[in-house]
Amino acid sequence: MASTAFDTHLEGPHGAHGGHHHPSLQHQFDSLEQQKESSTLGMWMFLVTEIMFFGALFTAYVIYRSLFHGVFATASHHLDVTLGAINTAVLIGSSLTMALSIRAAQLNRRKTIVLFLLLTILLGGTFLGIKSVEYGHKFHDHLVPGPHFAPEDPAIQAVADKAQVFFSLYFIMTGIHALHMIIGIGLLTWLAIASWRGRFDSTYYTPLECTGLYWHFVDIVWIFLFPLLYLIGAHAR
Amino acid sequence: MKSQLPLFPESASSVAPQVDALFYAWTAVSIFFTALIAVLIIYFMARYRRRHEDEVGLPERAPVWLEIAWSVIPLLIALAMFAWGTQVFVQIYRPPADAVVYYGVGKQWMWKFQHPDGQREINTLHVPLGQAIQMKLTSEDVIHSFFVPAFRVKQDAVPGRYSSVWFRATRPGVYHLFCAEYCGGEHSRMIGSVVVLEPQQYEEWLAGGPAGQPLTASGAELFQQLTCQTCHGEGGSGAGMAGMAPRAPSLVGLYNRQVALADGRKVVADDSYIRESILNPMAKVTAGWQPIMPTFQGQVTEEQLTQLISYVKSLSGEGGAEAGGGTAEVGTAGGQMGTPAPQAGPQPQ
Amino acid sequence: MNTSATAESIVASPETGFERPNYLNAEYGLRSWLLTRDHKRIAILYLISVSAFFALGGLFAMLIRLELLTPEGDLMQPDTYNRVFTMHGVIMVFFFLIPAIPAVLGNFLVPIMIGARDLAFPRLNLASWYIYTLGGLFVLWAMVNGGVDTGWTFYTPYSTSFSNTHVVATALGVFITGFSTIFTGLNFVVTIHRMRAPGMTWFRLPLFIWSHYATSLIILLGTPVIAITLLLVAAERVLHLGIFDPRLGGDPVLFQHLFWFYSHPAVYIMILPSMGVISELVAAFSRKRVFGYKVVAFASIAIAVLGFLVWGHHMFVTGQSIYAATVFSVISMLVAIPSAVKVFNWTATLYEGSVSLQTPMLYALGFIGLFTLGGLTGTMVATLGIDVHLHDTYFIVAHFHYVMVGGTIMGYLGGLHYWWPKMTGRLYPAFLSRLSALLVFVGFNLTFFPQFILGYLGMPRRYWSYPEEFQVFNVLSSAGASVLGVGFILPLCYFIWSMRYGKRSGDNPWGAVGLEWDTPSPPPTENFYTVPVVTHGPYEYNTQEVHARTSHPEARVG
Amino acid sequence: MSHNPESTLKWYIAVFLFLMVMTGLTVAVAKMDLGAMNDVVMLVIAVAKALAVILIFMHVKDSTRVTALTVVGGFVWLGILIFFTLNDYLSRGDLLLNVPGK
Repeated sequence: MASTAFDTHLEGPHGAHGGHHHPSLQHQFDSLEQQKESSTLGMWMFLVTEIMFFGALFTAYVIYRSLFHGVFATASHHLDVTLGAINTAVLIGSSLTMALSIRAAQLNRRKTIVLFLLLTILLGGTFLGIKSVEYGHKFHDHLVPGPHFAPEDPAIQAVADKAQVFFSLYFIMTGIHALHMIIGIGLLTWLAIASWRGRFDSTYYTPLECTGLYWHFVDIVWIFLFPLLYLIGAHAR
Repeated sequence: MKSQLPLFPESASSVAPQVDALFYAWTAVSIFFTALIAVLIIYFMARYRRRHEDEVGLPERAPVWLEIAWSVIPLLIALAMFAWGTQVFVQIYRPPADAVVYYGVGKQWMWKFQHPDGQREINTLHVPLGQAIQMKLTSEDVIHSFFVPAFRVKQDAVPGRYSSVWFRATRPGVYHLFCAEYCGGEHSRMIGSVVVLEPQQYEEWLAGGPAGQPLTASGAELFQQLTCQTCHGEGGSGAGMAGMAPRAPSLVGLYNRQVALADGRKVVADDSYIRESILNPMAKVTAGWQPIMPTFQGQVTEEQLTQLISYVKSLSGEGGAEAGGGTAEVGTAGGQMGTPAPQAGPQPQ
Repeated sequence: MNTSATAESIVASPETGFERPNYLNAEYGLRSWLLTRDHKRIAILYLISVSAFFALGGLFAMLIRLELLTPEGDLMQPDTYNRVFTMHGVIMVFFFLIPAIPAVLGNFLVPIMIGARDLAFPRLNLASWYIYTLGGLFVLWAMVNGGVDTGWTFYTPYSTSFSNTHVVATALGVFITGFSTIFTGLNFVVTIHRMRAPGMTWFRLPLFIWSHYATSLIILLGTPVIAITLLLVAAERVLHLGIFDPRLGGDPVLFQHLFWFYSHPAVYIMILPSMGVISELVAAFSRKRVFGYKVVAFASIAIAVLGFLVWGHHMFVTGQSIYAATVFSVISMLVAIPSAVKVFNWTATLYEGSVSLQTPMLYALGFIGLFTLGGLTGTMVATLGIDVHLHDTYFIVAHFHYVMVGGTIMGYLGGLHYWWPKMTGRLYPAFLSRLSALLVFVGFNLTFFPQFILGYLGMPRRYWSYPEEFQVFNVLSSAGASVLGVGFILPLCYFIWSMRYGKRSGDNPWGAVGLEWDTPSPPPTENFYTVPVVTHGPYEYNTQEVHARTSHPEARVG
Repeated sequence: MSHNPESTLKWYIAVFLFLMVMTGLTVAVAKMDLGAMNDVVMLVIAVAKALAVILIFMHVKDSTRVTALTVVGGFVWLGILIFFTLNDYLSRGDLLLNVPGK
């Protein structure tokens, strides 16, 4: 967030506190507070679009779940509840460390910010690692929809077509979720570097706050994906 | 030769006059409001034109009653039209009791029709005058739409399920049949005609065509060919073969009844359900029965499916049971919940 | 404030030829434009690219009308024709109608009208233009390499399993462009919430701002749905995932639900900003407050909300359940009411006004007429019993062109003519511009009114050849299209001409009120020399003020 | 948001523990056969978890009304999409069609 020096620009009547600007205040804003409020509101607006983005997938899920009730439960047996639960815990932990890094910024503890950001990245990476192991199993078991869909389980074979719809939803939902995680890790890496350089303190940590909102949102998506994909058939196993 | 400058479409079905009445009523409303706005604008334009450069308008006076009036009056008109339109809509789609079922299958880029007595046609559909005809439509590939402007009916043919619309032709003649849903390259050539004949001529036309047999008869043959009776019993009676316990529910009286499924839900056994149960038996297993039926996907064509459905339907007498008529015990009727079905009995075929 | 005094001193009269510093001469060179973060310059970038896409879409429209001159398909092959109408739809809907008013006029005016220096996120704004361009490149690539033939609606399973054309590239292009729209909408919402000048309360906002606020909400809530839906189509083609595939038991009608959840509100993304423009024009050229200001403002919000609950009226004959169709039909009737109320309020604004028929006002009055007809035929086709017959016929084509061309393009051109002096500081020729307004109105009606009759007669849309009895109306329609084409080319010529040779307009050629007219034309980079303090609502006209405001009466247009 | 770092820390830890416990609970309940109640319990737990994250980790508890309204609006719109689409599918049996008319 390079600040733009607009030396000629005029102060609004409510904009001029003291004679100097905070280096992170952008020219179109009158105050850091206005800037922060705008950024968080903007981030929330973006998250609303994300809700609808994933929402369309959840809608497709709800429709097909209602149409192919039993098939979804059967197909769900092939997802690993243990790995899914571990991943849920990992992601919840990463949300905690994310929140703590913002708290560290509020307390002006530069190194703690970096520490918690690195922890968040680590946990995010762990999640993706476990996820890729799960994907590997699906490939190995020929459960990837398309011409190579060839499950060995006779229960799935009997409903092969509709099970493909389930696995299509599984891959597209978790895949887009994982893509969001990867983008999030990229953002966190950039934040960690910027924090190390001392860009953030209790007066200005808006990028941390916004990335935090994004990261928690990705966590929430998983909070719904986990039961809807992994747990629907657990009792009939 | 049709008129070179027609303003009104031909009208040749029992619903057409009703649709037209609704259309003209709406047209009148539209003309009234458009003219009202136009006249007001032109009058205000002239009456209040700017006379010198510094002139400004008078302060606004916006009486609340006016705002309310011009919100409520259009609302009432729109709701009245909605009620009228819905009533016409339900008539277009709800077939009368005496409707005869014809099947239509859309395919890039042609229409294939089957008459109840087995006669088949491509792109031309002969129908008897005055007879209510229910079209059950599906598609082999993409979405098509069955559209006969003179009848004012239209229904998409969606792959994977049946949709339905009905009409009763009121004037003999030849009418356009269009595919109204864009379906690819030759979409605009997927046109044909509906030929409305006097009943007697229709009989003659049928007799003149290649001999077919009724859909139900073809369905019954197919039922034997595919050895459905091994599990569903002779004639779909649900009786077990050669003294064995029955392996599948009876099909008698099934059509249009509610079926309890193994996962606790209830569905109505309509055309789409029966079609799905043949192609994808595991999707909706009847409560109390083992999921042992094999799929017939790829073994039966869309046309054969309609024959099988006609046959199953015929097992329930005229038109089948009324939907929702009681939570039918079809699922358990012949099903002896207590009798354990063979776990992995020899499967037919 | 010392800088303020400097600013006053450099206000020079246009007659001296000395150009005041403004956003156009603040920096020079291509680089200064391509890397700008000034919302006004980004608006100009959008103006150029949107106009280019409009021209391209128009070219395809001309090819369609040429082919339909005769019943036989003689100009091109059916496959070519299918690509032509698809490209026409895709380009016009996603690359012209949706961005036109928000990204050009909205970008330019939203910050100025609320008294802000810029949008809340200037870099995001620039990024949105680049994303738009990138999405456009995908579609252009697809076009050059043979195009796409699914229709702009991308209905499955044709688009997923049967079409052999560049569906993926086009879908991705639309997907990408969706983000540019989202960024613009997001910027507007935050800016309107957080960046208003002191004293600019919600009910002192011009109606242009209200309608852009409502539009932005639709953009934020709707666009992601079509983005993911088109992504699913692409995934189904490339990765063989099967969400909508009927061979796997998937339901192609689900695609239609998701598609229209966005694409119906998208119609309001196109029309609401145009309604905002019309409110401004009617007020300025009647010199009167818009009749029932609050009603019109809330009508925009009501349209935005109700507009999300009616998408199923595109699916009355697709095998949707009768019950669902009934629900969608009745809500469609409700959404007609706020639209009707707006039309009545604009008409009533003329009453006791001081009506001046300058070019922008001609477009505004044309809009009211065409939109009335478009809206009324819309309620006709929302009536279940009629829609069965009219669905997918030329009646629908005529209806949505009345709303989109008659609504959006009239509003866009009207707004462009109104704010052109603000954007460039120049005037355009009065006679030619009035002539073009007239040509557009006449040409438009000649093109699309016959299509209502064609549709009622039963001519299906997307037909490359048609039965002979439809020819007369098709010829009329094609003739009208050529008039319409001339009407569109004229402004292009005189706008370009005026940038260099047009008379200087002064700051406020219309004697209009509004914050944008309180700042110089063209405005300085920071929009205002001093931050405005707002003390009253919009559209407050009184004689002295108008006299004081109006710049250079001798240079006034018309 | 609350500017007392001590109290935020307590809240964060509490939410973290709540989320972990709820994750365990949802897995445990899923392994019991409760019929249709399985889905209900699963969704109630997921909504509770999401609420905790939104209110505490995402600071909506201490944010402006506009932000809160934005969040609610987003979910309401998702509800609209699901409700009206499901409305079609659940009434698809075309019961009305199978009842012969006059």
